[in-house]
This record gives sequence, C-alpha cells and structure tokens, in this order.
Amino acid sequence: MNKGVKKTSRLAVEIAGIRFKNPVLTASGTFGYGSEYAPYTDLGRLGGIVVKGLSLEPRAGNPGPRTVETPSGMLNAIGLQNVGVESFIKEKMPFLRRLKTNVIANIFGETVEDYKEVARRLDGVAGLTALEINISCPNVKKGGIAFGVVPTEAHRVVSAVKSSVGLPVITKLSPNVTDIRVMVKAVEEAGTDAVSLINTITGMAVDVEKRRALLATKTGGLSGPAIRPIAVRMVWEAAQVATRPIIGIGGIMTAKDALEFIIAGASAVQIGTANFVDPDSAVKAVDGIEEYLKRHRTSVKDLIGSLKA
Amino acid sequence: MNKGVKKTSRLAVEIAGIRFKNPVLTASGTFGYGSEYAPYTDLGRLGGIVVKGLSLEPRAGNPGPRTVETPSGMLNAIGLQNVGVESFIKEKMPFLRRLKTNVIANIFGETVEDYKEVARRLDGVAGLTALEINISCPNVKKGGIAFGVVPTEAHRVVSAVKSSVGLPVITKLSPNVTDIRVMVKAVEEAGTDAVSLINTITGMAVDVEKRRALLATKTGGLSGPAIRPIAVRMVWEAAQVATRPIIGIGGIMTAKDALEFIIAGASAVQIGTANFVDPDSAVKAVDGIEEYLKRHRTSVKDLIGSLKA
Amino acid sequence: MEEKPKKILYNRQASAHYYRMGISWATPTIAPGQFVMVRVTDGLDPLLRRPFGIYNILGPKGKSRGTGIELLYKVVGKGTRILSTRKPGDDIDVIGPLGDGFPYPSGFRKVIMVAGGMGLVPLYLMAKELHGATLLFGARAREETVFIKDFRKFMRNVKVATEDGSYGRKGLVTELLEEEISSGSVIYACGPIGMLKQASAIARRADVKCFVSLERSMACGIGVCLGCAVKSRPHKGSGSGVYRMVCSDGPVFDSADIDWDSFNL
Amino acid sequence: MEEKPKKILYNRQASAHYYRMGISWATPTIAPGQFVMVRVTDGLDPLLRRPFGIYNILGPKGKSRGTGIELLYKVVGKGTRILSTRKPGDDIDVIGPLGDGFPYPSGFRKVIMVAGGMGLVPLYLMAKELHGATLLFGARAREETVFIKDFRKFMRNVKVATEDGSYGRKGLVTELLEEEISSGSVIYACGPIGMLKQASAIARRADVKCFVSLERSMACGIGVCLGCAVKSRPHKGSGSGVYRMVCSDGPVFDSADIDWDSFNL
Ligand SMILES: Cc1cc2nc3c(=O)[nH]c(=O)nc-3n(C[C@H](O)[C@H](O)[C@H](O)COP(=O)(O)OP(=O)(O)OC[C@H]3O[C@@H](n4cnc5c(N)ncnc54)[C@H](O)[C@@H]3O)c2cc1C
Ligand SMILES: Cc1cc2nc3c(=O)[nH]c(=O)nc-3n(C[C@H](O)[C@H](O)[C@H](O)COP(=O)(O)OP(=O)(O)OC[C@H]3O[C@@H](n4cnc5c(N)ncnc54)[C@H](O)[C@@H]3O)c2cc1C
Ligand SMILES: Cc1cc2nc3c(=O)[nH]c(=O)nc-3n(C[C@H](O)[C@H](O)[C@H](O)COP(=O)(O)O)c2cc1C
Ligand SMILES: Cc1cc2nc3c(=O)[nH]c(=O)nc-3n(C[C@H](O)[C@H](O)[C@H](O)COP(=O)(O)O)c2cc1C
Ligand code: FES
Ligand code: FES
Repeated sequence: MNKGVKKTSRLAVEIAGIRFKNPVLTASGTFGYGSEYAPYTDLGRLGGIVVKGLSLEPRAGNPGPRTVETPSGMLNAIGLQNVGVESFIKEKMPFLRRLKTNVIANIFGETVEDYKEVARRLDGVAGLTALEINISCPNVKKGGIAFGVVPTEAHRVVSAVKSSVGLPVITKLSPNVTDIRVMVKAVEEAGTDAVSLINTITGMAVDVEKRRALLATKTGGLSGPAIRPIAVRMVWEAAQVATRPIIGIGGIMTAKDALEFIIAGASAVQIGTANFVDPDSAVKAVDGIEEYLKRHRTSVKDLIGSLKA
Repeated sequence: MNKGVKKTSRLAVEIAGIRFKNPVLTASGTFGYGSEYAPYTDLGRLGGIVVKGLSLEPRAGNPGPRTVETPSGMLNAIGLQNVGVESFIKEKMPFLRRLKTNVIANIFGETVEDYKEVARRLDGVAGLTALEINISCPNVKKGGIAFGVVPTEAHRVVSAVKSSVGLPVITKLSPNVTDIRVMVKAVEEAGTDAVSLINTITGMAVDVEKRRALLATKTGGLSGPAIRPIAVRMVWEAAQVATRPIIGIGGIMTAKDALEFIIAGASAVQIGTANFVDPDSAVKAVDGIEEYLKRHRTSVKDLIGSLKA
Repeated sequence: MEEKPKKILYNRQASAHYYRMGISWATPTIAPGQFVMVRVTDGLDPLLRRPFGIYNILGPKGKSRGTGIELLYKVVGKGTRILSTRKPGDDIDVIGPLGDGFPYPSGFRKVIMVAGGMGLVPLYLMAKELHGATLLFGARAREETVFIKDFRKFMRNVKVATEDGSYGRKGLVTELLEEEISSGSVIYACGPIGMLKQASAIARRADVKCFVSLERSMACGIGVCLGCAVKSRPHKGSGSGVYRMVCSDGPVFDSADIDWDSFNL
Repeated sequence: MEEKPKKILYNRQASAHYYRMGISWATPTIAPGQFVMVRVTDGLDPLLRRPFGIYNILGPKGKSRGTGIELLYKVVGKGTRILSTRKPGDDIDVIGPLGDGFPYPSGFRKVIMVAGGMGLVPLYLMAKELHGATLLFGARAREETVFIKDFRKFMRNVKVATEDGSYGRKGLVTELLEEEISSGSVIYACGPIGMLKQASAIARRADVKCFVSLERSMACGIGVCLGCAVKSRPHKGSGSGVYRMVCSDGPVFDSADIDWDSFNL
C-alpha cells in the first residue's frame, strides 16, 4: 500500500510517454469534437478526449436508420461520417487545444496510404497529444476485409503510421477476432506505443413486422454495458501478453465498471455510449475512482493488473 | 402468401430429416434433463429439448462461484458438469422418451475419440432424435484451444462423429471466431446435417472490492439478451453460405426475438437463459409465433431467411 | 455538472395512452419546436434517453422562459410505460432545450399548421404565439384527439380529420391541407414521415414554403453520435456531407431541403 | 403454464433497509427453510430472479399451507430496491416453494438456532413449530435486529450479539454458541458463510449435529443451471461429482457434508 500517494499522483497515469491526470477518457465517436458536451460536463476534468474518427477527405456516412437500441446496448452504423482531417485541424482544434486535457485524434482509412497520409497531416498539430488508429475499417485493397482482423494487415497499417509521425500512436483493436492476443502482438511488433480495446462488436437487429434489418446497412457495431464482460475479458487476455499500456473500452457506465478494466490490466479507460445516457458519466467516474483509491489507500498505477490469481 | 396453411403445418419445420412441430427448442444446459421444468411449463408443447452436455464419464464441473449476472445477461462457468452418458441413458431417457417432443443429446469431449465414443453410445437409444455436438470445448491434445475456433479441428470432430452414428448430427458453433462462415463451411464439409449457433461468448467480470474475478475460473460464457444482436448477425452471416438448416440461439426471450432469427435465416431456435427468467418462455414464444404467423398469413417455412434486401 | 435537479410536478393520464407531465425547471429561453432528452429510469432498461417535444412552458403567461415545462406523451413502448409510472416529487433527468425550433413566420399571408398524432406537441407554443393561424390535425381515431381542445381555447381555425371518421372529417389531414393551401401561405408540419412527405409535395406544387419537424430515433440528442441522420437534397450539402442531424441541425427543416425519397417507408 | 397470478398484499418498510412483503397465494405445503424465486421486474434490469426465504405462512395458524406467504428482505442492490417500490395489488411472479428445508429434530436434547443478519428468515417457521428452542442471533448493529421481536413473541430463549454492542452482547454470535452448546444438542444455522463455517467447527468439536442453510447466487433456483454449486466432502460424492446444488440439494445441508475450506471468503 502506498499510504503516501498524493491526491494528484493517485489518479495520474503515463501512457506512451503522455501524462494523463486521471485514467478516464471519452471514446471516439461518442463525444464529438468536445465542444458539443461543454454545456453538460466539465471538459477540463477529463483525462483525455478521443475525437470522432478522421479520414483524409470528409465522409458523408451511411443512410439512416443508423442507430437502434438493444438490451443494455445499442447498434450503430454511422459509416464513419466526419469532417475530414483538414476541417478538423482548422475548425475543431482551436477549441480543443485550449482545454486542460489530452486530445487524441482517432484516424482511419481504406488503404495503408490513407492512414499514413491522415497521420502525417496531424503530426505536429499544436495541442494534439496522440493518434489512435482505428483498424476496424474495411481494407478496400483486400476485398473489404477489415485491417483489424488480419494480423499482417494490422501490422502494415501500424508500421506505416508509426514510421511517418512523431506523435505517440495508440492502436485500437477490433473485438471481432478469434484471439485478441495475436492482434496485440502484431501491433506491438509494428511499434505501437499502446493499444486500446475494444471497438464495437458486429451485430444486427431485425424489424420482424417489416422483415427488414433495423439498420439501413443491416449490420452495425454493438456498444454499451451489454458488451462489458466481453471487453473486460479481452483486456485481461491482452494484459497477459502486452508489453505496452492498454486502454480499456466497452460498456463503462460508472467508476466501478472502469475499475474492473484497470484491475484486469488497463492503464486507462475510455467511456463511450455512457456519454449519451449521462454526459457527466466520465467526470463522475473520475470522482468515483478517486473515492475508491482513497478508501483503499492506493493509486491507479498500483491497481493496474492487480487482479488476484 | 400461403393463405391455406393449416394450424399444424404453419409452425412445423423439418431439420436434418426430423420433423419439429414448432421451431422452438430449449437450449443445452438451461433446461436440465427436462423433468426439472415439468412443474412449470408444458413440456409437450416444445418443439424439442436439448439436454445438458454429456461426456463419456460423469464430470464434477468447476468450483464456485459459477454464475454472475451482467447487464441483460449472465456469465457461467459450470465446467460442463454432467451425469455422464451412461447415467443419462439409464436415468434420464425413460422420462424424456415419454414426452411428445424431440429429444436432442448435446455431447462434448476433450479428444476426437471422446466425442466419437459418446456419440456411439447414444446412437440407437430409443427416443433420441438427434445429436448436437458442442465444439466449444478445449482440445486437450492441441494445448487446450477449443475445437470450435479452428476449422480443421472442427472438421475432424464432426467427421468422426458423423461416420460413427446413424442419428442426425447438428453442430453447435462457437461465436468466439473471426469469421463464422468459415466454421459453417468446415462443418458442412464434414457432413453435419445442421448447424446451431451461437454458444456463449467468453466474458469476465471483476469484483473490484476484492480485486478478483467474480467467477472462480476467471472467465466464463456470456448468454442472455445482451448477446442477441451478435447472435442474429452470426445467424444471418451463416445463412449467406449455409446449405443445411440453421438453428438460431442467443438471448431469445420472446416470440419477437425468435422471429428475428428465423427471418435472418434460422429454421428453428433454442431458448436458453430465458428459461431461468420465466420457465414458460419457450411455450409463450410458440404461442406468440403462431399469433404472428396467423396475422401475417404465413408459415415458419416461408419466413425462414425472408429478410428483405 | 452540478445543477438543481428537475422535479416532476404532475404526471396525469389524459386518456387511455396519453399523459401530461409537468416538470419544475427554471427554464432557459425556449423556442417553439425545441425538445428535451429524458432519462426515464436510472436502470439499464431502457438504456438510452427518450426525446420529447416541449409542449408548453409553465409559469408567467406568454413568456419564452418559465418555472417549468409540460410534456405530452403517448405510451408506445417500455420507455414511455416506465415514464407513466413516475411520481410527482421525484427527480427527473432532463437535458435541453435542444434543437432549433421553428423560424418565426414573417411576411406570409396565412400560417397553416399540419399535425399528425403526437405531431401536435411542437406546434403548441408556436400556435400560442401566432394569432389567426389555422390548425389541421389528423389522427387515426377520436381517442387520439384529446389535446385538440388545448388549441381550440385560443384558435378559431381548427380542422380535424380521422382515418375512421370518428371525429371531424373522415380521411387524411393532407386532404384538408389541399383545401386550405393558398399562395403566400407558410406551412408548419409535424407528424409521421409519410404525412410530412405528402405535405411537402403539396407545398411544392403550390409553391408554398413548408417547415417540417422530423422525428428519428436518437441516442444522444446533441449532434454527437451522428445517428439521427436524414438526407438533405444535394444542393444543400454541407462540409460534412449530405446528411443532416435531426437533433442538432433540426428537428425543424425547410421541407425543400429534405430528400424525401431517401426514407424507406 | 396458466396459474392464478400471485398478488402483493402489502410491502411495508420495517426499518431503514428492511421490508416485509405479503403475497397472496394459495400455497402448496411449505416446509420450514424453503425459499422462492421472485421476478422483481418484467424488464431486463435486473435480468434474473432473486431468491428469498419464506419467512411466514399467512392464513390459518400453525399450518404448513396457507393463503399467502410473507417475505422479509433487506435492500442491498438494484433487485431489492425495485422490489421495495412494488405496490400492493400488483401481480408478482414467484416460483416455489423450492429446496428441501430443515429436517425435523427428533431425539435431540436441545435445539439451538443460530442466525446472522437475514439468516433469521428460514428459521422462523421452524421456531414456531418447535417449543423451547434457543435462538442465538448475531448482527452488526441494533438496526439489524428489528425482526427479533417476532421471535420473542413465542420464544423464551433469545440471545443477541451485535458487533458494535449496540444491542445485546458485544461480539459474535458464535461466541454465544460456544456457551450454549452441549452434548445432545442440534444446531440450525443460517447466515454469512464465515459464520456458518465457524458454527460448523464448533459443532464438530462438540460432536453435535449441525444443519446449515446456505446462500449462493442463483440463476434458476431449481437445479438446472448448476450454478449454485458448493463442494461437499468427498465421502458424500454423488454420481454427478462432489458438487451439490444449494437450490435443489439444499439450501439446508448437514454441515459435516460441506467442504468448508472450498469457500474463497
Ligand atoms: C424530436 C422528437 C420529439 C418527440 N416528441 C414526442 C412527444 O412530444 N410526445 C411523444 O409522445 N412522443 C414524442 N416523440 C417520440 C418518442 O420519443 C417515442 O415515442 C419514445 O422514444 C418511445 O419510447 P419507448 O421506449 O416507449 O418505445 P420503444 O419501446 O423504444 O419503441 C416502441 C415503438 O416506438 C417507436 N419509437 C421508438 N423510439 C422512437 C423515436 N425516437 N421516434 C419515433 N418512434 C420511436 C419504435 O420504433 C417502436 O415501434 C418524439 C421523438 C422525437 C425524435
Ligand atoms: C436461498 C436464499 C434465500 C435468501 N433469502 C433471503 C431473505 O429471506 N431475505 C433477504 O433479504 N435476502 C435473502 N437472500 C439474499 C437475496 O437473494 C439477495 O440479497 C438479493 O438477491 C440481492 O439482490 P439485489 O439485486 O438487490 O442485489 P445485487 O445488486 O444483485 O447485489 C448486491 C449485493 O448483494 C449480493 N448478492 C446478490 N445476490 C445474492 C444472493 N443470491 N445471495 C447472496 N448475496 C447476493 C451481491 O454480491 C452484492 O454484494 C437469500 C438468498 C438465497 C440464495
Ligand atoms: C455512435 C458511435 C460512433 C462511434 N464512432 C467511432 C469512431 O469513429 N472511431 C472509433 O474508433 N470508434 C468509434 N466508436 C466505438 C467507440 O469508441 C467504443 O470503442 C465502443 O462504443 C465501445 O465502448 P462503449 O461500450 O463505452 O460505447 C463509436 C461508437 C458509437 C456508439
Ligand atoms: C448455465 C448454462 C449452461 C450451459 N451449458 C451448455 C452445455 O452444456 N452445452 C452447450 O452446448 N451449451 C451450453 N450452454 C449454452 C446455451 O445452450 C446457449 O447456447 C447460450 O446460453 C446462448 O443462448 P441464451 O442467450 O438463450 O442463453 C449453457 C448456457 C448456460 C447459461
Ligand atoms: S441523436 Fe445523436 S446526433 Fe442526433
Ligand atoms: S440456481 Fe440453478 S442449479 Fe441452483
């Protein structure tokens, strides 16, 4: 027990050389570009903000319906609609860089070159702390199979990005794989500075009266508390082989949920769907974790991967 | 529209040469050996009963805690505790064979030989309609990796069983794979007469106060409505490549849920966790499906895979 | 963030499936047509908030700010069922006011409001502000017309059509619109997509301006999830593509900007 | 299967976190120590039923069948919180009576009941049947002793220990047991595993028979999910292995049959 831990250092963690004042970030695609939630929560109290996935060019996204609620979760098929990397830098970064929190740009592409180019444009942008590579996207050159489910392809994307930028690189893993450990090893070998997991799990819901899928694209990504047990398991599995820090994601609603991930091996967490339910969830989680750390006289650093055998 | 479908044929389906009077079965491990639920529901109204997984020898199962509730679901790590194939035949079949419903034996082993031997002992047992092979089990000869996640291993198990028995064989697929279609093709090539999916998804939950997993075995299988969107998606994917009938499983609580699977491509469904919540769920689902069929003037047969593009 | 919790003042059944809920809340300025996102339970079922239009502002008459708001809702599923069991005095978690609301009609000869079912809700505050507007209301049957009396209190021109003829004219509200429309009118419409599409076509043919308030299922309500997309006509394509968000770009749109063929009805 | 729905007769707060719920139900024969599985909501949160002991049978005095049952429960989480909001007159979905209950004590010189916290519940019907039994009750503090008065109504020998000394003796109930135990006694115990393990050890040392009622989290309550397993001592191993199901093989076990070291306290 570290009885002497100070309030500030109790919550702080370091990932990929970046200091996070606390381990609670908001997840890509669930927190816009930060400003939208400013009226509802104190952005400066977040450990970090991961912005909506960015591509080289603006993308219009998928036709609607794009979301549907499911038991303790939701499916989304947004189609990675975004303003494009240039508008992001010009229109969104000025607000974001003034916040007292880390700003991480989530990026994606349909070819390795796309990824590389988006990353290059973001490298050196003032106020940006890191890149998070979303490898769940279909690889158009490989018949649309996602980069994130083929270890060699994931390796290619990550090496390409890593070799083109100075910013720390976090690789966000897809859960739609047989063995997450293989993916962790592949992207670590490619030089990623950290991994984050999980992205959404592919799912589908049917309107039985109309006999058609409830999402226009038929399938979409499942998120929310429903997937938390799967996410905790994958983080724990990843922690058995990872040599770099892990950021846990999936169904976190409360401090208790966040602590499950940290104890299972995550150095930090991201909160996604819960923002929709309560825009203040992330800040409440920070408060709850702090209360827990005090009660147990410990620090996040000491808690990481502390699951008993 | 088949305006003339009769009440009986409206609900009936044929799978692997077996006639089911309706498409609603109860899932392995969630309905014991049938007799336990006799006081709470009308067993004769079920399309079929799949009994708890059987192994060659009785198995004691895992230490407790073995179950934990999660958002809209539960984790279980029963460890395939069962009475063994011989006691099943002697002690459980006499009750089961008197029921006016199909009885399917779910089987598993740790080696291909185990599977074969269990299957052989069950072949020809009066009152047994089919075998369901649970391939989610660890293959002890291959370092404990489950048969169900390696297509060639799944193929070996299924061919071995299929070549040893006269009973129709259903193969129950694990969802813990990158591409369910590959598994469907592998087991169809091995001669399975039908596939059923999904088995539980591996998950984990942590007691943050005690910093230990809530299940004694750390990880377990996630079931219940939480996983339904994933299960529906996998059934739909399977239906794109399958040439044999599909039985849909995963989070079905109501007739509406069952219909999602049927419209996505399943010829029948199994109800698992819902039995714990309401022992009469399966019979209520039968009633609800019948009401739907009448209202839409259709039959289960016409509904299978009728999802609009 | 810390804020004074909003409380349920009343939650009264108005008829079989319809409720009025008063919420005590020192409201910010509310524009007619705005909505709120309500968390119906602090459990996980249902998980997401539910959107409801702001029907009325409680407090000083005729003001855009007040001491509370009134919602009107219909029980259609589990979220609204749970809402209907909530008790006066309870805290209620409400985010809003959200969206843009209706533009004030200046320079039009006649204001025609067209509502289908609960589409009445976002029109009430607007109707109170305007004098001499016409309200055309469509419903399936008489039981859905319970709130029309609220409008009759201060509106002279209220016409109703029901599909089964149990109240007002037998037929569709769009048939009433065909009769009422005249050049120089402006239309404010809210209701099912099919009705809005029809109203929009009628307006286009008559070369009349038409504003519609749309409904889509919403996860966030504030423009973040990008879930409530509707397709706008290409000439209005923004930097982020041809999709507009109902929650943050709307819910009110100029009907000429909407790609009505994109809806899979 | 169609059955007359059971209804809530009353649901009264007995003290801060404790409630008594009466359920109207033409009960089958109930043995002391049996329990029921209650569905607290028809939503999905929480998903599973919750187990509760049958505290009392309502109806004709001293019978094993009645016109209803009474539950006593403590609000500890979301299921019991929702249960505490349920209203008299509502239907309630209850499965039971389940499990085996306590064997009748024949040929013993003294019956000692040992209860910790809500462990009182399964002992009440037994206590009513037996005359001259001793009840030893342990709790953390006075507020947890509210139901002890029910027992005092017909029992002379009731001794209480609280951890903070706010009621009765300061200390653990197992210390009372050490004093009361004598050869030829039989013990009926229910409470936290730690307490039962202690009681079992005391009984073994005194060579006294001890029956314990166990609690495990339960998914089905009827022996089907095989989730509520406890390890029995090897010599009692059945065909299905050394695990016994609390719901269907218990909840009452001979303490000598339990492998107390298997619990990860
Ligand atoms: C901007 C906006 C304003 C609204 N204002 C009102 C209002 O003032 N009064 C009112 O009664 N209703 C209003 N609605 C509709 C209301 O949000 C839905 O009726 C409610 O969310 C249904 O929740 P539920 O859990 O009861 O139903 P569910 O169980 O979720 O669904 C039941 C049925 O309702 C449909 N449904 C679910 N959510 C929506 C939705 N967001 N929009 C349309 N249909 C839906 C489902 O497809 C299903 O058929 C509004 C919707 C929007 C988008
Ligand atoms: C055979 C049996 C008889 C019981 N009889 C009574 C009774 O008469 N009165 C009474 O108040 N309680 C009784 N319990 C305990 C009661 O079932 C739990 O308190 C209840 O299930 C908690 O539900 P919850 O949703 O409120 O809590 P949850 O939110 O599920 O959990 C809150 C806390 O309670 C613990 N808990 C959850 N479920 C159980 C469980 N099944 N057993 C023990 N701890 C649990 C959790 O670990 C957690 O710490 C009995 C339990 C069993 C197994
Ligand atoms: C509406 C929505 C949009 C999302 N968009 C992105 C995205 O652009 N890039 C990305 O990497 N993940 C995206 N995600 C995935 C989340 O960042 C997160 O990994 C996932 O939702 C699981 O976390 P949760 O259960 O807390 O929501 C999105 C999720 C949702 C619900
Ligand atoms: C407690 C429990 C025990 C199970 N045991 C078995 C088993 O022995 N064999 C098997 O193939 N599946 C077993 N399953 C998996 C179910 O048959 C089913 O595939 C899974 O639970 C998903 O369906 P559901 O969501 O309706 O429960 C078990 C599931 C549960 C919850
Ligand atoms: S509901 Fe999220 S963007 Fe509109
Ligand atoms: S709770 Fe299912 S076997 Fe006991």
